[in-house]
Amino acid sequence: MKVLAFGIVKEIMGGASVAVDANISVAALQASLEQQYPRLKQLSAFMIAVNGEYAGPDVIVKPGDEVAIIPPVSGG
Amino acid sequence: MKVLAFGIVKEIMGGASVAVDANISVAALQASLEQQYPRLKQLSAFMIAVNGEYAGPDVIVKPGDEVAIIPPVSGG
Amino acid sequence: MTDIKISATALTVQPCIDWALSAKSGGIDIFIGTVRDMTKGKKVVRLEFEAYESMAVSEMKKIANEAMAKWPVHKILIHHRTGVLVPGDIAVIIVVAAAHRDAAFDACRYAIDTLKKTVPIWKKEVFEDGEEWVAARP
Amino acid sequence: MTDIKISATALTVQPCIDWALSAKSGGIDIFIGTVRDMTKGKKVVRLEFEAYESMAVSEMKKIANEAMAKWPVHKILIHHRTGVLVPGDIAVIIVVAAAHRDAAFDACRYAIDTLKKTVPIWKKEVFEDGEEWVAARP
Repeated sequence: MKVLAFGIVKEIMGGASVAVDANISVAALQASLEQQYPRLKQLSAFMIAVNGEYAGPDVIVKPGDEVAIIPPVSGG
Repeated sequence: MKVLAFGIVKEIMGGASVAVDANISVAALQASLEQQYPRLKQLSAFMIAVNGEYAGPDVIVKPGDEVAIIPPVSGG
Repeated sequence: MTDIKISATALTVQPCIDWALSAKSGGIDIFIGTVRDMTKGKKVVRLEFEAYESMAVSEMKKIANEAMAKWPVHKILIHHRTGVLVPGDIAVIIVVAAAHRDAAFDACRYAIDTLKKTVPIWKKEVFEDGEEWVAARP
Repeated sequence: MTDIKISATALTVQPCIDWALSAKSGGIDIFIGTVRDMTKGKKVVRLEFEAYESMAVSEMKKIANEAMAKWPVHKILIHHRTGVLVPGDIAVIIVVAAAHRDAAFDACRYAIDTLKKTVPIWKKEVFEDGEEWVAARP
């Protein structure tokens, strides 16, 4: 499945989306992304959104979900 | 000398200015006005301004001063 | 910089904002006070605002200067109407421009709160069945 | 009533105020956030705003609904820009209309404070000698 990337994460990953495994927890997804893209560890933090809502570490990411990586926001 | 009246005070006094004695304190002026216009006592309070500044009770009102009666303000 | 005005004619917001906007000020807070159609459950027909103009302007300048001393703000505008206003009309506009939003919010709120306490302006509420000078009686 | 928008074109203030004004609401508070020409002593050339649009709109709606639940306010508008902005351009407009001013001020400040924490919008500051995603690094 694909995850969407924005802002600095898009630059780190070199694109607006990357492919990852589904049926894993948000925490596992974060760990897997950090392994694949070590520069993510330099961020103050990054959250995962599932279907447009911030998702806690235990949420399971399923195929068909819209998953997004949310680096620290800075709107306003 | 004359004192200026605004808002409800203008209605109580029946005009925008009234004649009063000069060379008295603000406190004495307030007492004299209340005696002349007993309905002033029905207000929550009224202040005296001398030359465009709120004046304390001990300020002496001199001929030539611009003196105004300030009922409770309600702008905004 | 300050812009203080008592106006017997309609207040307009856009020129006030244009005056305040600049590339130095990242945060602008604006308060608009308008005439409500109801007060304490009674229908308002109109409001009549009266000011002791020279002193009102000087008290409004004091408020602007005090706010600029208390908070790091660049510009403060205070415009107040006099005369007869009907529900929906704008009675007061306050605009504060600052580098950052906290100072803009704090100074704007201070300005309207203080204006309501110290500036010699009075309003008479006219209802269908009577009228009343606001805040005059205990 | 709420009016939430992400816009790739210039934001204008007057239509937002026109939407909010009514004879029911005596107090309107407006916050305008603009692009400053300097940040931390460095000259800003431009800002680039990017949004996760569908989620940003839904988070902005949440903020408006939460504010309407917490304070007695009638209307909340939140408009946010995306794209390339230069110093002086408007990045965000928030308008809150309420019967009384305290609720308008509280809800407006809550809205901008919360927007900056939860809404998925990002800005990159571009200086003469480099660029930086704001808040990304510790």
